[in-house]
Amino acid sequence: MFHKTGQILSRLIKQWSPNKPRPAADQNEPLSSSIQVNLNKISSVFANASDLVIRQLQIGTREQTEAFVVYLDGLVEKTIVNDNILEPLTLELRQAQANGGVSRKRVLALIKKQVLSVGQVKEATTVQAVIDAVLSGETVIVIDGSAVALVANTRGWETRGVQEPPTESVVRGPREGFTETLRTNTALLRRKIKNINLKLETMKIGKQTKTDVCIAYLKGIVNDKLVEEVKRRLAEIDTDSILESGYIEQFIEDAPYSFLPTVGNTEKPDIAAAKLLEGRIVILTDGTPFALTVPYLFMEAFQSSEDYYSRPFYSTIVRWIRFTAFFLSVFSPAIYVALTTFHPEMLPPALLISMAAAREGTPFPAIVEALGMGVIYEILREAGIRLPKPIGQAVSIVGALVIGESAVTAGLIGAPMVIVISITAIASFVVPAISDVTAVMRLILTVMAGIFGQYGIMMAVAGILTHMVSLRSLGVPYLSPLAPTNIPDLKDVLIRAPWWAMSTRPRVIGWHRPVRQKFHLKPEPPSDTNRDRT
Amino acid sequence: MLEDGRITDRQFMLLIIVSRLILSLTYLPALNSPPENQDVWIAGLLSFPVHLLLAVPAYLLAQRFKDRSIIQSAELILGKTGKIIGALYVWFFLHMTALTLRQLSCYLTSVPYPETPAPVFIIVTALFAALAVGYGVETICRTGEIMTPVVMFSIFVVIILIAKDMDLKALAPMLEKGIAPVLHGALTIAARTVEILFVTMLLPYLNQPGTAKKAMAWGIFFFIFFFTIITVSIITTFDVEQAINRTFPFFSTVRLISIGEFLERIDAVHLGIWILGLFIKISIYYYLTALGAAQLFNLQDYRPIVLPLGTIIVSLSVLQAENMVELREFTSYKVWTWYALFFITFLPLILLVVAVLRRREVQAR
Amino acid sequence: MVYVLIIIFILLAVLEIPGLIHKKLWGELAAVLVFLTIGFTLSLPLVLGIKVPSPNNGIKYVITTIAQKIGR
Amino acid sequence: MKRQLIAIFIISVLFATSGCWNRRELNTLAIIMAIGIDKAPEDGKIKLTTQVLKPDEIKAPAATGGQGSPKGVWVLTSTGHTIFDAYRNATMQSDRKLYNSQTKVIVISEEMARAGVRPILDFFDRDHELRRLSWLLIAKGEAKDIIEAEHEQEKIPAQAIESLVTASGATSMAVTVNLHEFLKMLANKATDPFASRIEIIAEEETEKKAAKKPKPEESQQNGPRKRMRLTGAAVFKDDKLAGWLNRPETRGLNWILGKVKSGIIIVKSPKDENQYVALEIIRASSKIIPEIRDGQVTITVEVEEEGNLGEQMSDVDLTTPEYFDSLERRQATVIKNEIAAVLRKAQKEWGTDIFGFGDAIHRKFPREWKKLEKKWDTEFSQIEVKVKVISTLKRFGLHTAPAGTKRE
Repeated sequence: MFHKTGQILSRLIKQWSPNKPRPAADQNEPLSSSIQVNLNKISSVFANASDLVIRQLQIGTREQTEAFVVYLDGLVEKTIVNDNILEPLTLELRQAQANGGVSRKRVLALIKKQVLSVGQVKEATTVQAVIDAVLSGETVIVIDGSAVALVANTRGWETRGVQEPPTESVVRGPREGFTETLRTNTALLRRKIKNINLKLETMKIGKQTKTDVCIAYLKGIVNDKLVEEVKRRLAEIDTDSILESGYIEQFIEDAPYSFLPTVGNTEKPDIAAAKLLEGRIVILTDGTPFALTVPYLFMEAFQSSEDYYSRPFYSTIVRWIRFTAFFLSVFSPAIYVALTTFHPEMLPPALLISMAAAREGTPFPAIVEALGMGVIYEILREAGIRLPKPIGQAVSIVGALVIGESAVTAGLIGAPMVIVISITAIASFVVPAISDVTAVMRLILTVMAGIFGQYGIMMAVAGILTHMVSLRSLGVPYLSPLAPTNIPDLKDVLIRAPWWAMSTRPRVIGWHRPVRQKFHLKPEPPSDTNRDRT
Repeated sequence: MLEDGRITDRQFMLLIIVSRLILSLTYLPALNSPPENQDVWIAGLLSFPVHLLLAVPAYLLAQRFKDRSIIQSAELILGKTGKIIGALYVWFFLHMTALTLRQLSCYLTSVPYPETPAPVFIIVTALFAALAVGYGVETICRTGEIMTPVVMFSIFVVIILIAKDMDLKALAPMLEKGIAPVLHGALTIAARTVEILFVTMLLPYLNQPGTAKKAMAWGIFFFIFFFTIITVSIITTFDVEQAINRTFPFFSTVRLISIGEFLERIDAVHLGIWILGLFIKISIYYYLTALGAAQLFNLQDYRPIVLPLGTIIVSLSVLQAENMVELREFTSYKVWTWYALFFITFLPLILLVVAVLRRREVQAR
Repeated sequence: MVYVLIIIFILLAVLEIPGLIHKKLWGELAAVLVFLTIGFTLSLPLVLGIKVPSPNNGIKYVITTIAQKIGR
Repeated sequence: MKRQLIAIFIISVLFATSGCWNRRELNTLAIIMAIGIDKAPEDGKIKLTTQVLKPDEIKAPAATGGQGSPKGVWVLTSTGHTIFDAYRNATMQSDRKLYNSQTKVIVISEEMARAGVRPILDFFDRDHELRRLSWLLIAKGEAKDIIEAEHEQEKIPAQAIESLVTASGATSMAVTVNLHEFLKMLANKATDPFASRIEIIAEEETEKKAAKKPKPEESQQNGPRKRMRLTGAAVFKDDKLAGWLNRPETRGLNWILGKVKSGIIIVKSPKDENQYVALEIIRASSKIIPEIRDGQVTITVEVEEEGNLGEQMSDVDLTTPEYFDSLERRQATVIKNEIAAVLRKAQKEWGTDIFGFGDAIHRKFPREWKKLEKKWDTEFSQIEVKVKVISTLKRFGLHTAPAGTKRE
């Protein structure tokens, strides 16, 4: 099965490989055995590339052979090029020849096997291969009289180190985050899952950018059909550029018209590893620390990695806090509008009296207040995010003062509305993964509440709910395990069961091999007889 | 295949519960049916065997033609005449949808929105239901799967909160009028369970058709359980004399909830849950109408006719009755029981008998 | 109101029909047209304020007469 | 795509058509807190007095300081042929629509109640805004006076009335009947309803003179300040007011119904007949047991009461077995007397079954009840009612001998 998949994959990769769609003959042609021809070709292809370095040298003493080394400055590790390629080529080869003498024909094999002290050396036979290698930071050695060039892996460029991701900071748990470098990211994953079943298949997407995209999955746990489906969808992307994982997300998601995300993302390798171990697929993209995870279910937004690192009781409470916050953030303006303008009879008397007192003399209807305040809040938020931190704080202070204090004292809006919007805002930060979703839902609900009150809210809920249950992420129902209900899976949704009780993977995803660990792993304290009696 | 969705037996059960139960949360015509006194809840309990009895023909018919709905199997059994029976069923589902919509709008315009014209609610609800119907039976069932537990939970909460106002003495004396009116009441309650027909329409989409019998029985059981506690709570809080006078008995009960000054006026929550539950009921009947019509005309897809059918449903719903008195009259046990019984039991029985006589079975497939 | 009704029905027709013609689903097209016509004929009198007898009255009549006959 | 189009269409239609059907902003409502119903001077008309909330006054309590506490409510009076009519007529005086859902108190005047309350109460049960949880009170005198009366502690007098009713459990000398319970009793074939009785007592002149800081404006304008007080219960025959129960009689009613929650029973000290002993009621329950023997109906009312010695004014130590027994007996006698008083009034004077005796017979003897039902009105006055009081004293507080007693 997997073998077959591999075949399909390689066929697919061949299909995408950028030389196929491009008919330009000169790039596909094999290298010439004349070094001059090769040199001309390469330098003409890279015309005007000021970062290109072509180092011409003569190697050997007795029979001097023309050769050149080509690489892109900045993409290579200079010390490797100098110490492990240029120095051996110029010095050690001379010694080798001095000792025995090497024929011109064997010089290539000699260099590859004896001279180059670089980890990974490949051979390239076409001009295009040479160009691709150079572009991805490798060093190419072309020798006169040989139609085969040597490609040494010397990749090494300025990268950001592994840091704590700002979007998903934790109190307990690993603090490392993905970086912009694909290789680092795969290494981070490998370090979490030291298993040959962790497959990392790389493909290049983007006609111009040729971005490396890596599909990671755990063979044996993942549903193979899902992997094929992901590959098929990735294969269909035929675009100029992939600069961020968001590009890919929008090309492969199931419901492009929906405001709900069907592809998840994370910046933390431990989360990615956990998703892999649940049978999900992680898509790493070069150039961004954000990894995509599919299939993505709605309930994942309420799970945080820290839930699993801390003990289950508080995690369960926190999970319910998140649900509550989500509902507050989605419903509170709508309910406020509905209650004050349509159903005052449903407010408890004491509350109604104080609400009526607060609403006294405010000029706008509640729905206008709610929508207006919502917009102002979004403006403030946006202003705060993009600005440098100190200014951002100033903006939020001014905003809070203007809205919270002045507007109420001036009698422009009622104080309860400010409270409602503040609750909404704060609550939407509790579930950051879907804060955009809550904003959209909130808008829909508030508008409907303004038109129809409670009935409008309920109709909007019905619409949103039917929409949500109709969605699928890679064939997995979006709202599972709630609908269709899968009671064993609720152990990680409604509660967070202790680890020893989570013996099965989420069945909708990891049905292939559902058992994660032995049952009956509950720790038993030693019985009295073993206890140290003092 | 018109519909490629698959539903589980749990979804099927919950669908029956919510669809049958949800209108009992407002209208509860059982209180005005015989025995018309405090024995209504006994009638509810006794209706369980009656339910099962009434469901037998429909169930056997569905089992006999596992891959066909009643509309298709009627055609198979009776040929051209079967088309007429199929059309009758499409009409019945259409009528159910229109009637339910009308009942929704009637409640909404009676209590929370007296000044809003009723057609507004009918149109808006029908539009949203059309959205759900377009998504297919899977979506409706899944929505039901989420909402039904909420409905059931809310009933429990209401019962717990109203418990201090309940006076169980109101249930005495039991069987005041003897057993006969109670049995009549059981029949009227069972005859309102049009949801029995779900098995004839949705059995082909159950992922385990064998469990349909169990799911249906459990669904009816749960319905009766909740029906009983609802009627008991109404009768014990209002006494019989007041209870049978209520237009919306259970809502009146919910409005009485008042615990320590702060936990009161929770009818908004209840109203919301009721609207959602009713939305599911409307969606499923709307869906059955569209599906049935598509099967009747041998269409390949039911989705194009959803909105055109919606126009019929909406206008039928508006002209359903001149006023609420007429609506109440029509849905009372005197009329509705026999009308529903005709479709639930009588027609399936005829079809079944003919099918047995003519030995039509699944062989045609 | 009549204009709104007509606009709604035209809109529905525009939404449904071209796709069906494109896919050559003639059966569906016929059904859509039939249902739209029924819907229009039912809703037009409602909008115009003409009373349409409810089908419920007929059902009620049939059932009560049968019940009376059986009761006798 | 089609769906999106439809959704956009729906929303735009909704926007276009959503007039302000049921829109009512909070600041366009006149929130009614209490309603008083009187007979209007015009023939057959009803005078409605409503207490409407003034949110502005509630909002800023300290802002208007110095001029005494501003009134939190506004009292509106209107007339109409029916209650609903009177409501709508009130809207002509108020700039806002009268809004009924928060009404806490419904006060009906004595005159109105004597004429029958069923026609009045229809509106309150039919209207969707009002809940059946409003308290129903019968005013001795005009209901308007009650609604207009102010309260020192509460800005909203309706809240004060509500608190009076809900706090009446401390004495159990008033009944707490809301619309729901009243209508339940009214609808019951056997039972006759009762309701709280409220009246105005003018503050005595002497008391006012004694006050050191008379508030000039108020006292001059309003004359003697009015206070409201719960004074027992109003008893109905069917829907017509039959008469009043005073406070001990009301507690008698509560004993029979098992609704006594707390209260003080005053007995004479067994040692010194001039001094009083206060016994606190801790809990009480009752049973109504109907019996039919040879067509003869007997009702047994079993009251169980448990009390504490709460206070005594004599100077002997009453915490001895003998005294305690005697106190228990005296306690039982007081309870019996209270019950007997109310029974006499209800049975002999008015013939109203406010105790639910008929209902109890109905539940226990449904067959016999069928015969009894028609003549229950006359039968009720004839039936024998046995009262059994089991009354106990349990505790005596933190000291035994009276406070400050010297040991001999």
